[in-house]
Amino acid sequence: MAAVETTYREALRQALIEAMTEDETVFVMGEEVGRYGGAYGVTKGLLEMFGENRVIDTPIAEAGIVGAAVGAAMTGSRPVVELMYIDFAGLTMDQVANQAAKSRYMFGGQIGVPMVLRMQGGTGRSAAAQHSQSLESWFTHVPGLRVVMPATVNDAYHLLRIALKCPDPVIFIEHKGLYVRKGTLDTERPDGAWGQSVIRREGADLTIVTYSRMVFEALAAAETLSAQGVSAEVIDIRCLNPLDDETLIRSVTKTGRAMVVTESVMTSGFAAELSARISERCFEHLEEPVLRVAGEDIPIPVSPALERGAVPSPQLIAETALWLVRRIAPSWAA
Amino acid sequence: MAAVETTYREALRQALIEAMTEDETVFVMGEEVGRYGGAYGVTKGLLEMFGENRVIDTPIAEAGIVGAAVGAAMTGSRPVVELMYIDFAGLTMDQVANQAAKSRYMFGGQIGVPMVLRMQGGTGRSAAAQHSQSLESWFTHVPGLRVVMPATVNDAYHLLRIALKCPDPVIFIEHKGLYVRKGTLDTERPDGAWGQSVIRREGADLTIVTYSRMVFEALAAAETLSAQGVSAEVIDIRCLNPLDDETLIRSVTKTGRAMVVTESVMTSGFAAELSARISERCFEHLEEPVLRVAGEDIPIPVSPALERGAVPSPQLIAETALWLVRRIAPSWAA
Amino acid sequence: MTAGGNKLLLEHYRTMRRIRSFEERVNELFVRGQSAGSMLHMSIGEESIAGVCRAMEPGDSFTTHHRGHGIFIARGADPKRMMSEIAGKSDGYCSGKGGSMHIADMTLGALGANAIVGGGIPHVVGAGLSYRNRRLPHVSVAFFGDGAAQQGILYEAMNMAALWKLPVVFCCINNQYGMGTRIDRAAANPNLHERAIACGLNGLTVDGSDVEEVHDAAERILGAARNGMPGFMVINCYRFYGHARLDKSPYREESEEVEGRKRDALANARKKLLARATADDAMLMQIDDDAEAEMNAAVDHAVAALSPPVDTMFRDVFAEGEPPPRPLRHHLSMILGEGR
Amino acid sequence: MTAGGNKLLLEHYRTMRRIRSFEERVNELFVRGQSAGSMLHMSIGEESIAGVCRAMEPGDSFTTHHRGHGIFIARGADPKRMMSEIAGKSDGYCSGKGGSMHIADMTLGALGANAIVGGGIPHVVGAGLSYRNRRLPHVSVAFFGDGAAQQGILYEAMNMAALWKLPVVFCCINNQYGMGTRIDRAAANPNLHERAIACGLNGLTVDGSDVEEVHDAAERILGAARNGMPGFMVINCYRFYGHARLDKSPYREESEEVEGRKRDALANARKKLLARATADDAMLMQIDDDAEAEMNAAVDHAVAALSPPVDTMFRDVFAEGEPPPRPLRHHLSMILGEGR
Ligand SMILES: Cc1ncc(C[n+]2csc(CCOP(=O)(O)OP(=O)(O)O)c2C)c(N)n1
Ligand SMILES: Cc1ncc(C[n+]2csc(CCOP(=O)(O)OP(=O)(O)O)c2C)c(N)n1
Ligand SMILES: [Mg+2]
Ligand SMILES: [Mg+2]
Repeated sequence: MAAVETTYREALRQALIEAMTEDETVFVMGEEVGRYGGAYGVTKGLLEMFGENRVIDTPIAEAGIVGAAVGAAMTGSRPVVELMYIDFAGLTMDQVANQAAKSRYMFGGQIGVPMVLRMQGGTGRSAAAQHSQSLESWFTHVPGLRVVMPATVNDAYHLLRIALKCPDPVIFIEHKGLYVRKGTLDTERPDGAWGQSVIRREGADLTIVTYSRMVFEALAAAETLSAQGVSAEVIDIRCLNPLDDETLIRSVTKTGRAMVVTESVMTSGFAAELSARISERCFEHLEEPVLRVAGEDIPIPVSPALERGAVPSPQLIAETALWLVRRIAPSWAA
Repeated sequence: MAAVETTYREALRQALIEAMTEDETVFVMGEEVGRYGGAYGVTKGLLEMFGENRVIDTPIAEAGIVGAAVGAAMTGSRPVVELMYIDFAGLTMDQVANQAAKSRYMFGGQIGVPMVLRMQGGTGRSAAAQHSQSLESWFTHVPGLRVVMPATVNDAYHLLRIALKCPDPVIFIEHKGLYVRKGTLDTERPDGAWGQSVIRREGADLTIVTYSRMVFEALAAAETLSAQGVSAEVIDIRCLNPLDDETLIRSVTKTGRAMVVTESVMTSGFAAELSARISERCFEHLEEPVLRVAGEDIPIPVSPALERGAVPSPQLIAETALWLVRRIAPSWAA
Repeated sequence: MTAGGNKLLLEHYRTMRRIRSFEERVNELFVRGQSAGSMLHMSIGEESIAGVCRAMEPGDSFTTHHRGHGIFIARGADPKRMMSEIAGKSDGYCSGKGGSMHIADMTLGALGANAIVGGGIPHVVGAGLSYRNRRLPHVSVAFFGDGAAQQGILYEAMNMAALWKLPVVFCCINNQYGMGTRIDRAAANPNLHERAIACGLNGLTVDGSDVEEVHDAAERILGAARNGMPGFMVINCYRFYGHARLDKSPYREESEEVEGRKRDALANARKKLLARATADDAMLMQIDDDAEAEMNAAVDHAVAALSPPVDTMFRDVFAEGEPPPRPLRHHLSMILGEGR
Repeated sequence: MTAGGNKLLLEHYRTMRRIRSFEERVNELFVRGQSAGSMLHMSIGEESIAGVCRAMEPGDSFTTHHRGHGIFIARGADPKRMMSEIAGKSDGYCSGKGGSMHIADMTLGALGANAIVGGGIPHVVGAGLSYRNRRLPHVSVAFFGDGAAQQGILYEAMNMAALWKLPVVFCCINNQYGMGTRIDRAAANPNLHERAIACGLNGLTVDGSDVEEVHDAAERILGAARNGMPGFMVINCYRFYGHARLDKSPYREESEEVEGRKRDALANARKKLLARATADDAMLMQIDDDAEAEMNAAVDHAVAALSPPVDTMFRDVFAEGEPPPRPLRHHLSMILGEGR
């Protein structure tokens, strides 16, 4: 099939449909995934196509739902749970971290838990403090989980397809601001292998490492920077854990400067892991410290102006990059 | 009162007793805190002293318990919840991160949640994957929480006393391996101010930054190192968030080399945050990359030999430090 | 007829009318592009919660779910500050930090609205502990939906309340739907109060189209709770419109909606008042007009109010006087700035 | 008398005797300093769960709590591999990674023991979904304690099981205590099966001192579950000894313990067998001796077994063939080593 223009939402939907068609053991469960079609429309039409046994509307009981998925995965099924908002993860962390993630290990390899836990996070809808978080680092801190965060339409499709073949639990984090984003889907050509970091734009002066929605903010910043003669390499890591750090290291070894961009709050966020790894491995090549441009260390406020201010913007990324590369201090650095 | 020799457990107990005597609004709740005296004996005797209304044995319902504490804190009480094991945090993360931590913010400053959530973590008892974790970085990633991890007997007392006066929720993490540890308690003289990092041993060649039980492993390593002519400065950060990074930065600026030691698994652990901060601020003074010596990225196995191997030992710390400072590769670095 | 009699019914009517008008104006705020986001959950069809709120005393506290506007109005909150908050404005109840789903007013015992389904439920157990320990005569009421009744934390909270005989009431507003899922597709036993009884509480279900019945039941349930018998009451009603502003409820039959909207506590109260000759048409129209005017003014107020200055985002993470979070730009300046 | 008759009771006796001997030997393993840690929860007093296990069919699955040794024995697990696992040895069921609280045996449908109270309960719902979707005739049974019945997740799981009519059974072993807390201080309504009924399940409580009764009830409950009516059964029994190895139960009265230990399904079965002349003393002593010998051999086996090589700690984090975690020493070598 040739490449087509479609949306992130449609790409996810197509991946689910194909996986469910191919593999009878795949089923979808979660709040409002059936009749409602999913809070963000990803599972629209699936109920009609696959019936009530494979597209299961659940009660509002996140811990129980994830727990049920764990049991289903242990008994030959391949459940896909939609958690609606990553903000609800707190209700499920026991089932995710103590059950799904550790079962294979605790039981000495006897029991696998091949399930996919889909959820979406991030800001942009004035959804306030309990519906706007970016909590990926809770998951990356749990051995036994694979954590994936697609940015592009093509990745949304391909990474979900692969996640649905993975023998271990996959935390699949979408971004609420990306569902309507258009892009090219080529079902034959993934952006990169599973687990591989991908260079989205080549550059020579600094490396910007990021993922999910921030890939586009970083690319926009890179565009601005290029107009000012600064050439930024933008890397989309896609799979946070396990992380393909070799690609980052090669890039930073070349550019000598690195900036990590995340929407999640800075303290103990995944930006810290990326920063630490780059500093560890590229020490001798770094001209400047690895910078973190991350969300403010605050809950997300509802006011649109405050919400926008709480996470990195292309302008902030570009200004900071210019500072890093050219030592041009931005207006706000008095 | 003069300084006395006592245990970490007794110091905690004394802090609770004094706070409850001083402040009528303080009460303790949790599984087995009353008749049983606490799974690790910290609340022994409190039921007899303060009665059933202030020492509340709860059903096994972690989410509900923490939620009840949130409500109590909102209505003029100052609850201390004992969570028994940090491994059960997954059941409570919604109440901790979405409720306790965010209430003040979401409600525009109207509502404070002055509660203390005590729990213990770490390895050392062959308690396996669901009773041996070090999950502090889940909490340090949540704006609105104070995260405290005492290592010494004196800190156990003083930090808990201050936590019980803090207007915001405090996550107070003890270590199962420290309860019986002896040390000096001087109720007049804290090891340092609330929020301040403390230098436990001065040194010139490298800075070891750590907290909780690993302070003692680092000190043991420093002893070994000193016999080999390497002088290590050991810093106990005590309060993880907010973090007094100035003390670390001054030290690393002086020594030029830094190692961060944690028991928690490396990926996305608090070691990453410490590493990133030191690299950011001490870039020009660093002779070598900041190293992380952390727990292996695996669940904790039950076999005592495997368990020991899964977390840093004094020997590993010392060997790695020697490598870092003297470029003497350890036996395992083939 | 009921305890307070016809005068009380008129009071209920006024409260319910104000709630409905408020919700209709929230809708308008959205249409005018002035609301902070679209996560606006209107409580039209649930106005008889006014009966529960009327049974509460000063000093009593409550938590609400995401669909709490009506409860705040009924407990005496200021519609202007509510509307401002819904618009994300500076003079809103939460200084523009919370929005529609997080209104709170400590002066009214409003411990806050919650956007986590079930999130606010256990808080009343703790409030009950505070009251018991300090020998205060208050009750704490948790308001939540039928959907929330499938969350495990409700059972943990109910058990603790019953075990410790706390002055606590769980009030389940059964509007028949959790988003697109009807109660019979969410609960194996939709008679939710039976579960509460089995957990050791005082449980009942009341017809939400009759505010007097709701009020009577609430008086009983709250009274018992004040005396150490925690209660659970279900208000049976119907969600007249979509789940949130953008939902058009395509998952329900037109006919069901038509039937459902007949369970209208406001219309019923009006009918009763006229039948009992407690009020005439003119009097009721005056009440209606007053409510409309009040809520229109709230919208105008909110539209004119200022957005919070961007710097206020760093306030209220911790208490005043505690070290605030370090802004990113400050952090970057420490790394790259002159003094580095 | 019961379905299978006296022959079946003899079978139950043998199983229960083997469980008790196993647990007594676990204790010995600890005393010999050979157990991995002290978090050893013995199921002495709960042997009549043998009746539930006997009602299960090949292909049925189950999850257990931290006190699951007896259930594994009753379902046919190998005591040697269990004891080795409890000792943290390489040939244990989990290669020395899990220990007493995490035994599992996929070949027996044992989906694993759980050290999180309530943690394994929802898994049976998912197993039920698997069986329903693949049209398999199996039932999945969750075993847990009375303490776990206060965890919210049980209510979430029960509701889903009932809503979807899954082949699932919740089996609550009510040994009257969760650590030091007696059921009446943990549950406002200690008749736990009533809660299950209110959630829409088939619920009952059975006397755990009579294994035949337990077995009969289990046959009914499992049979109904297989036909789409999920069940909840409480086995009323008594925890003869402390919560875990080091607990001496100072929080209970001596007299209560003496009474409680009279609820002994093993002693009762023996009495009945003799009374019915199904077996004589010699025959029962032979069974006892066989069990002792078997379990002694298991201890000897475990003591002699090898500890796992330290490197095996990196195995089983992910499936074979997937990239394993990077060991710390490897990571450090990449940073400081020659090739850096
Ligand atoms: C923990 C959690 N799960 C899911 C959601 C998404 N959600 C918001 S409202 C809602 C339905 C709630 O139904 P109900 O409790 O009946 O309240 P209603 O909306 O009918 O007032 C859902 C599923 C959420 N906000 N929080
Ligand atoms: C989530 C969780 N909370 C608390 C504990 C600590 N704990 C272990 S066993 C236990 C008591 C459990 O009682 P019950 O469910 O009756 O099982 P029993 O021990 O009596 O077999 C407790 C509180 C735990 N392991 N997990
Ligand atoms: Mg509803
Ligand atoms: Mg028990």
